[in-house]
Amino acid sequence: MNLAEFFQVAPVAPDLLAPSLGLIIALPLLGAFICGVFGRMLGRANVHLIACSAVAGAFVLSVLAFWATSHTAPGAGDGARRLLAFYRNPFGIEADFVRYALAYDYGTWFAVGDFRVNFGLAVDHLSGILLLVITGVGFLIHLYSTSYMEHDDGYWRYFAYLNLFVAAMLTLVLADNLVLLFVGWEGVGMASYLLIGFWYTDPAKAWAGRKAFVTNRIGDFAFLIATFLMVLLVSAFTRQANAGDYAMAGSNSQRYQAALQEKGPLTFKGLEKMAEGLMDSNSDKVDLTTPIEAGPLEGYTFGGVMTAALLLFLLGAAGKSAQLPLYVWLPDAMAGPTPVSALIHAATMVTAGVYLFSRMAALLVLSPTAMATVAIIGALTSLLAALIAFAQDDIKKVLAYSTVSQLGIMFMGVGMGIFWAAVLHLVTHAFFKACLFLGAGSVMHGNGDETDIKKLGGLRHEMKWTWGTFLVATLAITGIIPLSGFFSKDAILHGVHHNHLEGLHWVSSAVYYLGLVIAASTAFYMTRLYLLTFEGPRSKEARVAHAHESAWQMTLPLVVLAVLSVVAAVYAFPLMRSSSGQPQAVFENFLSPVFSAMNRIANGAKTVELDTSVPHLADYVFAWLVALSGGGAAAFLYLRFFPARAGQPAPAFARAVRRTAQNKFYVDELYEFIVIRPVKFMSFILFRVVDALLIDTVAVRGTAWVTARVGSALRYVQTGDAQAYAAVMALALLGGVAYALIQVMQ
Amino acid sequence: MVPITYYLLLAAALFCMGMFGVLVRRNALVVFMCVELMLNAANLTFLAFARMRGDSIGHVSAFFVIAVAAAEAAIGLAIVIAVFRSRGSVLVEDIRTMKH
Amino acid sequence: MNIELILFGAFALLTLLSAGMVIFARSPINSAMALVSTFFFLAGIYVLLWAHTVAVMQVLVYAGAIMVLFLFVIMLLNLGESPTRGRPTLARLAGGAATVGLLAVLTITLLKLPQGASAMGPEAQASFGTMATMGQVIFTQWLFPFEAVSLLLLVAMVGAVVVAKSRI
Amino acid sequence: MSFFDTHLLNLVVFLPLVFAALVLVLPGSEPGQIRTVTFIAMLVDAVFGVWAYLRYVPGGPEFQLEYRVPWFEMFGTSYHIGVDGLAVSLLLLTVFLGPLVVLASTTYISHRIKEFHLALLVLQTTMLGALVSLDVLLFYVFFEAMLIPMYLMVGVWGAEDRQMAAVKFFLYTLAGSLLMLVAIIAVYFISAPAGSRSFDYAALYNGLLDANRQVTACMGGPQGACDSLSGLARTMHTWGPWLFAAFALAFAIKVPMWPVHTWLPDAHVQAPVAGSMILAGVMLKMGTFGFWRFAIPLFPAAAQNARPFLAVLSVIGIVYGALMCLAQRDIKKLIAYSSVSHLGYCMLGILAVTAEGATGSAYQMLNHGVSTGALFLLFGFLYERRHSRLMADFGGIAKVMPVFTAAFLIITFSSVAVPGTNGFIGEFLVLLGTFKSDLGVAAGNPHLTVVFGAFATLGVILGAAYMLWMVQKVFFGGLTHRENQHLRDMNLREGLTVLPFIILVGVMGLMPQPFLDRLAPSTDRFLARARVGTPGAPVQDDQVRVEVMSLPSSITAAAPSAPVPLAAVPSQRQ
Repeated sequence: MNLAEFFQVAPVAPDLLAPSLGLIIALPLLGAFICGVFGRMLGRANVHLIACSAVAGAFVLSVLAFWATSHTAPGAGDGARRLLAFYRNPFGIEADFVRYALAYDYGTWFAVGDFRVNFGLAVDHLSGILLLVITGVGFLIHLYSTSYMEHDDGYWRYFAYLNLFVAAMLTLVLADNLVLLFVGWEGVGMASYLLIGFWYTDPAKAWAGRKAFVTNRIGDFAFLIATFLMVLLVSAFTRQANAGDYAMAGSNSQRYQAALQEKGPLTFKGLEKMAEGLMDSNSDKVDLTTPIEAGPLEGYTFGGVMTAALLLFLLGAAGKSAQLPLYVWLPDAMAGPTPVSALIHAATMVTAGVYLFSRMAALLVLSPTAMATVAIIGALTSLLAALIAFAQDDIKKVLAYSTVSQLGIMFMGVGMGIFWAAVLHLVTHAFFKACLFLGAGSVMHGNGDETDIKKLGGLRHEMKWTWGTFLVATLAITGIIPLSGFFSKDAILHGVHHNHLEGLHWVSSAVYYLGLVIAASTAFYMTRLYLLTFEGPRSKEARVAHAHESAWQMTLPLVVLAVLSVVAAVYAFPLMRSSSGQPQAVFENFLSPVFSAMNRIANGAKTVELDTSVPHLADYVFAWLVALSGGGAAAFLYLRFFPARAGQPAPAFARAVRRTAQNKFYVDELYEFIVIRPVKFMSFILFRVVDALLIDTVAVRGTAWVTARVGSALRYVQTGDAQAYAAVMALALLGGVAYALIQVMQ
Repeated sequence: MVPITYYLLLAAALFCMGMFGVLVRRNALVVFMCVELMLNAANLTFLAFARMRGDSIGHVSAFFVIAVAAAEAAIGLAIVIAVFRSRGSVLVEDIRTMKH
Repeated sequence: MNIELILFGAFALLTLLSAGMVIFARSPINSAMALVSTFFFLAGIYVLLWAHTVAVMQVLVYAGAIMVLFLFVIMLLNLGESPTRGRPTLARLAGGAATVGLLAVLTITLLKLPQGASAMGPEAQASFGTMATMGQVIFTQWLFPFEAVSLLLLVAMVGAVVVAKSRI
Repeated sequence: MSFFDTHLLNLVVFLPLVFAALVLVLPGSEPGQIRTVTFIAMLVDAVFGVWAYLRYVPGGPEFQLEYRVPWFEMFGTSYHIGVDGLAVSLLLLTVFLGPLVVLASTTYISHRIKEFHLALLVLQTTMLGALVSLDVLLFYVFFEAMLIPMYLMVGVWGAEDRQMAAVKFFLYTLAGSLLMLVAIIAVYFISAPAGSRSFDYAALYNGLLDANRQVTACMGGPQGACDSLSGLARTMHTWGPWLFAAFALAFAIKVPMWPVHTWLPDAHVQAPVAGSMILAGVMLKMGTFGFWRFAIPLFPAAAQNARPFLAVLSVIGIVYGALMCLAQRDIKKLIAYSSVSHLGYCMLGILAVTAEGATGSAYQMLNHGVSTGALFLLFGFLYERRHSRLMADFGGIAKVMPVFTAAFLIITFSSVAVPGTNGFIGEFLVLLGTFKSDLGVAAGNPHLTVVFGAFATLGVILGAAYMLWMVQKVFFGGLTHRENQHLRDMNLREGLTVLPFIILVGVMGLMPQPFLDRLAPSTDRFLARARVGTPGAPVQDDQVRVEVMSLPSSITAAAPSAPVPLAAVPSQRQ
């Protein structure tokens, strides 16, 4: 039996596996609980064992789940095989099956009125591949950490947090509705807050954690509003849609309503169906230009609201995935332990935004505006980060900015509708960036926690394994054939170049050429990083004379990741045939069931022309040259040029540019001045003036004061002369009687 | 027979005179006497209405009023004595302890 | 022009006169005396109202007990003529005015009242206002208030003693 | 038809009072004994409270576990208690806090221990009574009686500046509730003709219902349609807004809404740990509960008109409270202002008049009780050790108090509504409800709804900002102060006090449905009653009319002087 068939028979059938999907999350959660509560009694070794085995178990389950997503059984005759991995889409018509996927609904989380959220988990090829990345890379990094944190007595907290993070990330990926996804979304934010501030005794580190969390919260703010808009959209859709719309969506009113009752309005499948229903056709009533009739959004068009919601989601994704304008937290997040940076701030959490948009691709393609914004934001972020990375001397900072830059590239892909490539780049990036970070960690570990690349150098002889793997990863990220990075990045650029957004054709070319610049500069700063760290002579100011190679727990993950970042390239090879028969990249073919709805909408709504051609050899060569040029420039500068003219002062403008870049173009300072200071100032003023002065002193104490004054004024009436009082009573009596008399008269 | 109104008018006059006395006289004892006058006016009214309605509730009320008046006089006069002991005067304007 | 009306007129006139004396007499003794006569004439009016029992009580309790008390106190404190008339303070003027106004108002009201004639059958007239009927009422329906009042009197007695006793 | 069918609530309410009598006879020289007795009292009460909570049938009649006997019949009032979903949930919260409060004060209170525990027990009874009473006069009595023990608690066992805080708290809240008393009496007089008047909630509500409907109808109608109103409807049209204002002010002060919130920081800062816990945990809810039970249902039309205004105040409260927190140097004050922000969510949810909003608001009441109560509790431990409330005096104490820090962090996350904790459910539902609500329409432009929602959502950011800021200042960084270097971590007693809170945070965050199910029926009825005020909203009478057990006729027939054997009064339900 050949490879394909091997993959087609899963050891555990989908229907058997589905109910235990929850275990994938539960295992790390349990590990986190045990490590966190009993960690100190258990001791180091046990904690290591528990934490690692928890993630390992999750990994095994993920493999099974991933495998089960393409489980088939021998079909009727002629060797054709029948797919068993599918479930009925509750939002579709009777015969509407979600293929290559398994799902399980653990029932209600909370339900109020006609709103409901379920603990619904789903694995399809998209989330499956991410499961593998998270648990796989996660496991490697746990393993790595066992050695990296061997001298830290906060190990139990560390592993508890790490497990917690993995659990949250898995929730994010497995969730089949927006709210549950949001749980993971915030959960990873929380975990990263804890891990960045892991060495809390250093105020700067604690502050970095807080900065990360609050910045993420700004994104979550947008995310929440977008979610609520989605709810409103769904209700408006169900109110206004007619049979035609439902037919367009491949559903019908009763089924859709019933599914809403049972699953809640925020499940991805339901949103997909709504997106399909919003496509324009002659028979239907609702399309993107239809105004909403009732409710808070009365008068706005569906398309408009959709765009607004997607832009808000973009802000949310920008917070999580460190894009403009919220990328500032990521570089500071490097305050955390290096394995954390590798896992959270390179491989998994920061890619959540890309995952979110791929998950909601069907909605995204409805709004060219939103797509263009996503792409442009991605491109600009990527460029900015690359430029900043030029001038950073802290090895982790460089990697951080390169992460931001790579994420930008993924956003470019997502924005231009080449989702599969973006996801592929996500995967490959997870491999080589994790490898780079771990390598950096290994370097620091071997050099007394030295992070300044100026003070390193010449490590290739002392840390062979680290050097080799680092080199591979560097080549991968710079995009050198035949490594994975090259193909994924090139796939994105190719797609960006050939996809066209309705009415916004200029975007594709603009983003494409920006992308080339980015590719070149990536090559430049990565080569620089590599050269200064490993090549050349050992620096004079090095902390330790001779770096020592790290233990196997650290080198093994490096090797595995390096290998992976090589072989992952296979995914991008056009080995498959698409339904229409032309060659198709493996990964594109692999993800096609996930993005089928997106494709339908893109072709139906005509909002974006998707190009399915595969790059020609010329494109490859061109991209390769770009990468080489960048790398070559760096090589020339740092091997020949600077060493040659060492000691001579650099020209003023160069120093000015360098300083600006080094100070990250003063973006943090800018935010400090336009956001943080004003808020603090305002709160202070409000407290002193409004609260303390106006309300409390003037209003409250003022009332008391007036009362007191009136009282002491009235004291003078109090003569103490009984007869005077009696006289008053008499007058009152007279008045009363007179009044009564008048009343009687009428 | 005499119309009730006359009795009532008489009672009103008596009451007002009593009140006048209470309000203008300085001697606490006389003030007390005027209070008695007012009480009697009230009694008179009771009786007049009793006569008109022909039931004896009015009489009973008057009876109680008298009893209460007795008690009131006893206590009042006792107070007057006490005050006189402490201040040597029974003039109301000399008794202004209510001020403080 | 019947005898009853004449009697009423006479008693009313005398009552008001003596009441006036109570108010305007300069020495408390005279006031007290005038008060006694007021009570007597009022008793007469009560009789006219067929309230024999009350009339009797009026004479006994008021003219008898209470006035004796007053006189006793006056003697005890041997208050003579008050040397000066009190200055007409604002309070007094106001009080006087109020009284006069009240009188006016009441008069107007009363004059507007319908002339209510007595509505009693002869057998009712026979027993009306007699000791028997009052006893009937007091000791059945009004028993509780009656007891309360007796208690009140007791308290008053004790109180008077406590308040008035000189600390010698 | 057992004893508990009729008397369970009586038991829950008056058990603390009974034990208070017991404590009264204990010698004051035996603090341990007094504490134990009080603790047992609260524990037993908690057991019965939980039982009552479980006995409440979500599908059943609106008010359950009812009990009613005559009381001042000449006023037409009766001693009438019973719980609906919201009340029983808040009751659960109250009895839950009870024992923990006692535990929390074990070492905190060092003088006048007997009096303190007496105050605690009495306070418990009054709060529970206010929650369960279905007779408005009875409610008012409990509502006011609550002030006295709390006043003592702040004024006697408070911090340095306690007198001022206590007086401020007392007068502030009293001012509002006296206005409410006037309004209650007015309602009593207008709601029914002389003779058939009653203070009973059902009687008042049903008496006003038709008038409210007419008022609403004419408000929906053309200009000047309301001039044709007559009788009660006319009265309601003229005076309804004022009466509503009186109720609303009383409850708004209790909540507290911006701008009548300034008593809260002082009271919280000065109060002892127990006082702060109860104040935040239960007392503030009396305000929202009052809006939910009385102010809005009794005057739906006026409420409808006031909704946008009140909603603006709530949103201001949310953002403003959060900003205040950023300006504080005093930890307790910060937590107090965070309460203002959280209660803003509760009010907004109620005013949204959507299923999500109202349920979320009710749930947020519980959450706030748990998380803020726990925050005060934890800070109380810190204050016992260090006797300072200033952030500047702390810093880096995570090093010396790891367990304490962990607990504090968990509660903090619940307070900033991280998903998975209880806070998230409430906040999410409230915000969702706001977005779905017709607040915008009420305010004149449907799109304003989104503005309300967006501003309210700002609280999500600010909440994280100030809480984490405080956490960092207090727990992280280096151990700068020498006094802090020998702080001991939580002992067993303290740990056991915090544990229930932490468990509840998780449970209410992951499986809220059992709680929500009990809230749902009250929510539906509240919505229907509030919608009576919305012109054109289809509301059937049977949805809104209040059905309660009637006074047993045999009793009402008897002469007022005839003594009534309480146990002899049968309950009409069961």
